[in-house]
Amino acid sequence: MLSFIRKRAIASLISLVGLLVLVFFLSRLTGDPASLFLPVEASEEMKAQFRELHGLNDPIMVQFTRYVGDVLTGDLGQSLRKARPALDVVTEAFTWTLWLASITMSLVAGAAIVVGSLAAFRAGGFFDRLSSILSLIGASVPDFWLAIVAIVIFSVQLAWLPTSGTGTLLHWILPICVLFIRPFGIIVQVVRGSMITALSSAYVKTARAKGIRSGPIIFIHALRNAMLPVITVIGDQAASLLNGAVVIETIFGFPGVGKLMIDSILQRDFNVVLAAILVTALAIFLMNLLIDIAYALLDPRIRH
Amino acid sequence: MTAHTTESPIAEEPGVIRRFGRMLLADKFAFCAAIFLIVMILLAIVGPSWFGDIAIKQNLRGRNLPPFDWERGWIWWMGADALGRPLLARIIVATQNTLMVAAGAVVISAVVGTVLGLIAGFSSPRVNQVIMRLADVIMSFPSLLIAVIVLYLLGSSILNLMLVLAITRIPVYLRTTRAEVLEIRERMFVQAARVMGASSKRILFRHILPVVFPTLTTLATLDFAYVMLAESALSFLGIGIQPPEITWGLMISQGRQYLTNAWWLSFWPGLAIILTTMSLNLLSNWMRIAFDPVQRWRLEMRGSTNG
Amino acid sequence: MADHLLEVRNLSVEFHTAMGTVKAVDSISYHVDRGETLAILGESGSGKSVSSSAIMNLIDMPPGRISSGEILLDGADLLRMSAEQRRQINGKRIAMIFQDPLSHLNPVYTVGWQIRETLTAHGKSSAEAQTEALRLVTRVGIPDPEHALKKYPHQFSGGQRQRIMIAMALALRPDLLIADEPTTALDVTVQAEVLALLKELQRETGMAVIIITHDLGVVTEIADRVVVMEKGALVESGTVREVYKSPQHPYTRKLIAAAPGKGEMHEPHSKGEPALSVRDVRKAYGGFQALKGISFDLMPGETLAVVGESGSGKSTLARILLRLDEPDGGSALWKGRDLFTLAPAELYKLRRDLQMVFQDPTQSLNPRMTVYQLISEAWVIHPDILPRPKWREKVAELLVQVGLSPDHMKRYPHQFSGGQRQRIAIARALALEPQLIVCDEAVSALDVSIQAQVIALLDRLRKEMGIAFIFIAHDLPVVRDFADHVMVMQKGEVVELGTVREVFEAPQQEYTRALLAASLDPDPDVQAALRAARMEHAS
Amino acid sequence: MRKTIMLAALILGSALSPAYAASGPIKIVLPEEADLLEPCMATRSNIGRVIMQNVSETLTELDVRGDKGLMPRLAEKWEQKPDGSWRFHLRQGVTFSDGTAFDAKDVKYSFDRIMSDKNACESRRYFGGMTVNAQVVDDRTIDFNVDPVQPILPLLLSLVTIVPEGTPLEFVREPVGTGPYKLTNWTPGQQIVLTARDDYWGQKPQVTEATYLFRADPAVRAAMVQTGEADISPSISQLDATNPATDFSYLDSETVYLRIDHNIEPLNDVRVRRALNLAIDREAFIGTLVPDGALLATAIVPPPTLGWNPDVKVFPYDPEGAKKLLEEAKADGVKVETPITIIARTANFPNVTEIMEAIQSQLQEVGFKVDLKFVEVAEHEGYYSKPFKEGRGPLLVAAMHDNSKGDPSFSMFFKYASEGTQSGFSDPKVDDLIRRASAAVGDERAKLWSELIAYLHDEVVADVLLFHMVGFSRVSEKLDFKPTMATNSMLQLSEIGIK
Repeated sequence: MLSFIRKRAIASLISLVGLLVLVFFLSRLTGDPASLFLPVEASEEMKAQFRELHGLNDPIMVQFTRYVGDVLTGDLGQSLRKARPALDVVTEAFTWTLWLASITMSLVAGAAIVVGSLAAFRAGGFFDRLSSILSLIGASVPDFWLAIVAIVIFSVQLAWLPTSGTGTLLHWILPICVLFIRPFGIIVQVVRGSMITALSSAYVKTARAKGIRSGPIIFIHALRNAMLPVITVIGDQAASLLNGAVVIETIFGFPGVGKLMIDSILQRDFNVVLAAILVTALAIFLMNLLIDIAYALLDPRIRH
Repeated sequence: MTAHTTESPIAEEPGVIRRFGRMLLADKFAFCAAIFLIVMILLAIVGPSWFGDIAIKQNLRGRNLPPFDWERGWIWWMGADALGRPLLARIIVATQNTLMVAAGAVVISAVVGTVLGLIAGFSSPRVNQVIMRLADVIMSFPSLLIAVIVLYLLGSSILNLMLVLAITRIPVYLRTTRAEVLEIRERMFVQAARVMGASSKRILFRHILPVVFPTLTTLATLDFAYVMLAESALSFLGIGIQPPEITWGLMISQGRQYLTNAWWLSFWPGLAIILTTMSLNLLSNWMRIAFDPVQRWRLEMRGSTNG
Repeated sequence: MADHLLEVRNLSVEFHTAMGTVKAVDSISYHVDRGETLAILGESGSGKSVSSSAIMNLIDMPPGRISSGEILLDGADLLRMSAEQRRQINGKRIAMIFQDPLSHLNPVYTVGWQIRETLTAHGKSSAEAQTEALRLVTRVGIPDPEHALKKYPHQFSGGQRQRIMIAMALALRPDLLIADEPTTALDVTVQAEVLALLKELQRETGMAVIIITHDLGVVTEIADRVVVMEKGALVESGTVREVYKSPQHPYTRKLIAAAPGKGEMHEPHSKGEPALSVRDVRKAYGGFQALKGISFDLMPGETLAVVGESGSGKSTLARILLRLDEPDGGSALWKGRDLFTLAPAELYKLRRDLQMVFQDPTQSLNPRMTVYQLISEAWVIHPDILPRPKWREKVAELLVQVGLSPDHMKRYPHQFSGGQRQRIAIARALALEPQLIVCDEAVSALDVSIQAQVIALLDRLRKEMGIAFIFIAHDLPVVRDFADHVMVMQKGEVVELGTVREVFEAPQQEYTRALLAASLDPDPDVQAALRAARMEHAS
Repeated sequence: MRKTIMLAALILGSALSPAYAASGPIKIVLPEEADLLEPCMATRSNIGRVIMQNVSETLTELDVRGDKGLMPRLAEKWEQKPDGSWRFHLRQGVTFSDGTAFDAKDVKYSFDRIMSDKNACESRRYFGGMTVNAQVVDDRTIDFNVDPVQPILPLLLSLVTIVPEGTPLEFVREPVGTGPYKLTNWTPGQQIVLTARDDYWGQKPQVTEATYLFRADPAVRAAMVQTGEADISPSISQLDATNPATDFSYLDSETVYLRIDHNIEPLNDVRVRRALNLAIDREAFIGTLVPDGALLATAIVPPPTLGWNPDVKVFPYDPEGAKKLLEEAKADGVKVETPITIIARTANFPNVTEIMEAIQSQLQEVGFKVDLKFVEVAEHEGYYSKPFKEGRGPLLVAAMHDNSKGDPSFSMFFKYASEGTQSGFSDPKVDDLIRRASAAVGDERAKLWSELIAYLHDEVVADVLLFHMVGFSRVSEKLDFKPTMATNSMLQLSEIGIK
């Protein structure tokens, strides 16, 4: 297991370094942060001075060597716009994203597993058809549209929930619900497919011959076997949530890493972009590791 | 026994098109889906030339005209947008761009991803490693950053947007294909082909690819919806396709602000996306059966009892 | 008649498929009493497993439907009971074991958990279940039972897994055990052990056993009575001896006649240069020595049978000879050239000479290609063999040669039966006009009657075209009528190598003798003798 | 014109303070969070709206509600000395929120700080081309020597926020100022809280605490005031402004125009530029894509600005005239068929896409070939400001310019002088007028600006001026607050009354 983790860590490190190098150079091709930070009327001298302050006047290779040196000493640089360490900015936002992603994914996984399993148990039945049509529609609706409709209905018309923000637990309900829909639709389908295979497998036949009840057959015998592909998809979906839910964060005023990322990209706040990529990529790496461990826990054949 | 006599029974069999047509008739849902998609494709081809002018004809005094006003011409039945342009015409005209962007992005990412996946699954561990790391990099590259970089460096155009959406989706196909190849290459019929002396290329494209293909088609149809929505989200964030070009995604994004007072602005294009997505899904389910010789009888039987 | 433990009366089961309604079993009746073993004999597609599925309530409805009949357990009709009542009978009064215990045991739970579950599902406390599970595992002869309970199915050998299945089935001392092809995937020596265990346990508990099998040998070995099924109908029933000695139905007669190992043995007399000369082939996978130095010669036009149980390295040998795997050492001279050192381009040319037929034709034929495409692919790869216009003609010719019809060429593999598919695979191998065909368990997956036909076909090809064969099998009787030489392998080594008569009539090695004794003969008298030999062997 | 009068009446009306007032905390929802709360960046709207005159004060203050012009704030009075330098007399008894007392040294320090090369203070841009030398006379008096003489220095000083001496030269995130409020909480991404100071020198405001929230979506901002989650949303969408009791429109000092690049054929021909102007039906936009209350622009600065010229008339909608001009130009060999590209910025202002699409179609009506291209902010900046790209085609850059400062000098140089960073042309007479007007005072100054505005509009046809925009704000009914032209860049909490 340890050597496996090490192998994975090295592979991820290679990807991460490649990613950061690529982002470093490509992002610097996309325009000058000085003219975005300063008003359009700012003189060329002011812009030059801004660039000087942030070392953007140096040749790109010099900037790169300096950045690599700083990163190796644990310094991810200052945000060009916020006058504070980029890493602080990112970890702050990422904490929110992490919470949002983990709560949403737990709910999605739980609900999708139950619904998908039941749909598979009576494949072709009414519940199965209903759930697949609804999940398909859910997956085809733009999320920003859904978010605004949800606010109009639940906050403005019914006044049940706050429109946006982060103050209380109630504030989390709408963003989570809107965020829930698309991964749910995808995972339900995977659970369903995987469960149909598992339920028609030989060991389920054995269990029926042993006189085991339907409940345990579905949720103990079949489900654990069906979980491997499901976990892979959950991982993929969780990874995309960890990258931030830009649209949801924008509409609900949720201070997550997605909005931070898009703002930093549009404002060319390079250090924040790099730090955000670093933090999210690390988180995704850790999550993939967790998924591999989950594989091993679920399936003894992988363990041995 | 001559070539002639062995050829003759083939002529009796119905042609490929008729066979598939019959199989399509056998599945009512798939049939409707196919009709819908064919109509969409026709609209995509002729739409801009037939309705291009009326779709951009503005009438600031007839803004946000509500739908279902049967008094006016049929082109107004879906109402009008914020510049008083008929929504029906705009949806028809937008079909071309929408389908082109989505299809283009899906095709590019599917082809590139599949080829890379085939290579990764079938070549040396070193090449495999390089390709997989590349996939990781693309995977964790923020798609919005890709969008900004490509659109900034290459300029905003339909083609570049296609490129942006395609790049972000490559790893999906790559990883799926690779995983399948790793499994299929161990199957007996691949071994059998190797015993006959088949080249790697032949094994990949003649034996492995056809088996992976159904999975890829399913993936591609699902992606089609994903790409249309991603394109819409890019428009929402202001870096997607830009007016005067139109797509359904852009129409939803533009209609968003009128949600409370003119819902139809974003509803119709949304409906178009949902219907297209569902049709593609139904059709891909059908295709999975129709292109699999082992399953095909299900449709052929139903077809013959119906006909 | 209420005194029978279980009685099946006029049972008919239909399946709704898109091709219409198919009667899987049509009005069959049989019964079994306590302490008795009933065998249901039939080939694939005969519907022999359907009635037992009906007994266990394992038929999915839809698409299945029990259209008529009753299943009486101690006089009570199972088909009229509620689902819950039937659930309580399953496992408790009627238990079942299956072919392929690996897939029938849940891979993600320990075997201890799975045995305990049977007990707790029917009301035992978990402490009781724990001691009982330990006792059962000990009883069926699993070494280190304490530890074994904590292990997972994949950590056991095939025979041990079937023993665990048996332990699990017998946990609640059922009145009836249904064994569906319990030994089919097992090595012959293991098969004998498992059958012996079943018999012992039956004596201990007095349960009734229904054994479902395609193998007349198994019937003879274990059953008291037998019913024979063909295409959903019950065609013959009686005691084992009656049925074997005086079969009434032509189908039964055909089955008995098809049993291998009854014809003339070959007398090889070819002298001269060997076509293939294999020396000291070695192969290791990690630390596992799959082949520990194999050497043999093969004369042109002769058949070498390679026999061994799983893990003997026989399939590895086949793969290495065809360069599907690379050897670690040794040489294989084909017409004076070492197969192992050929460059890819030369290897490509040599592929024409050496072909292979795989065990499972379902797997080895690409399901998405038509028969025509499958066979003509050989000429796509080797374009100099045959010009394209002649392909169709030649495919038709090959199909006729292997006993199929030319208009089959437009079909896909799934539209054929197992035996026909293997014929297609053989036709494909012939398309390259090879001089050596390696058959890796090429008939093992086939029904007995089909086995005989395919072997006859291969024998004919050998005679007509002078093709040499390396024929790999896990069972000795199969190769008896076909091979010139026999090579017995065990754990990567050659145990015995000799002419077919030498090996069968005067086996030199202990292992060879054990293998011969373990194979089951359909003749009750022969079988009794073999059983005696086995006993002697064991003691 | 009538609209202007109505607006003025509105402004006057709101200036009357209520007889009785409660006090309490309020919540304000803004579209965009401040990156930092640096006082010397307070002229940037997302920062200024929070801290300008709330936390950080200036020496002078422009009256945006009435017509009192420049009012004293931290300076009690000021005068221009004969040599052209300015002397400011500072208020006494003022303390910073960190407890230190305010004196002339703080003013000098604040001024030197924005000129420092250790930071990129935005307010420095107002002093481009001048040498300013601040001299402390005594604790409550400071002199500014400016070269060349700067007649509007007191106005410029309404843009310089005062920080205590010793504030780091680098950007700070926690501003210390003399204003009625101090920063008590800033949770990035969520909220900023300002609390009223007990030791403020001036009148104690009714709002005791202000919490700033940030939501990007205008519909959400409007909904928040409706549901009571916020009390003021200074900018909501015109579409959401449906409740007359809470929703107000206000002229917001933003001017939308198409900057013409005169250097490229066919835009170098004045007839073509005039045709562009005649082809657009500006009136049709009002009340449709542009809210009622918006004004048709004849200058880049809105009406209350010094020197705004009422005699300059909006171009009529005259497609025939435009066609004729184009034909004339074409007859003279001008390549009028060259495709012209409109560059616009996504989400620059409400309905920007629709407005630009409409303009494109109106221009095409009269025979122009027009492409429309939307770009994001960084790319837009590349088109808008010099240096312009070589090899570009004829471009119209749609842009929005904000001048709520009462004097055209903040606009004219940048947009029209030969050296202006966003200037699309070079005209010696324009340069001369700008130079003279900048140096002039009083009526002379107003007259020169008026002359320039008329010349630019009628003779040069410098650009396609479109609208002075109005914004919409939603204010809870329990508050007494009317937004002003300056609300976009500054939101003084002390002007908010609680009913």
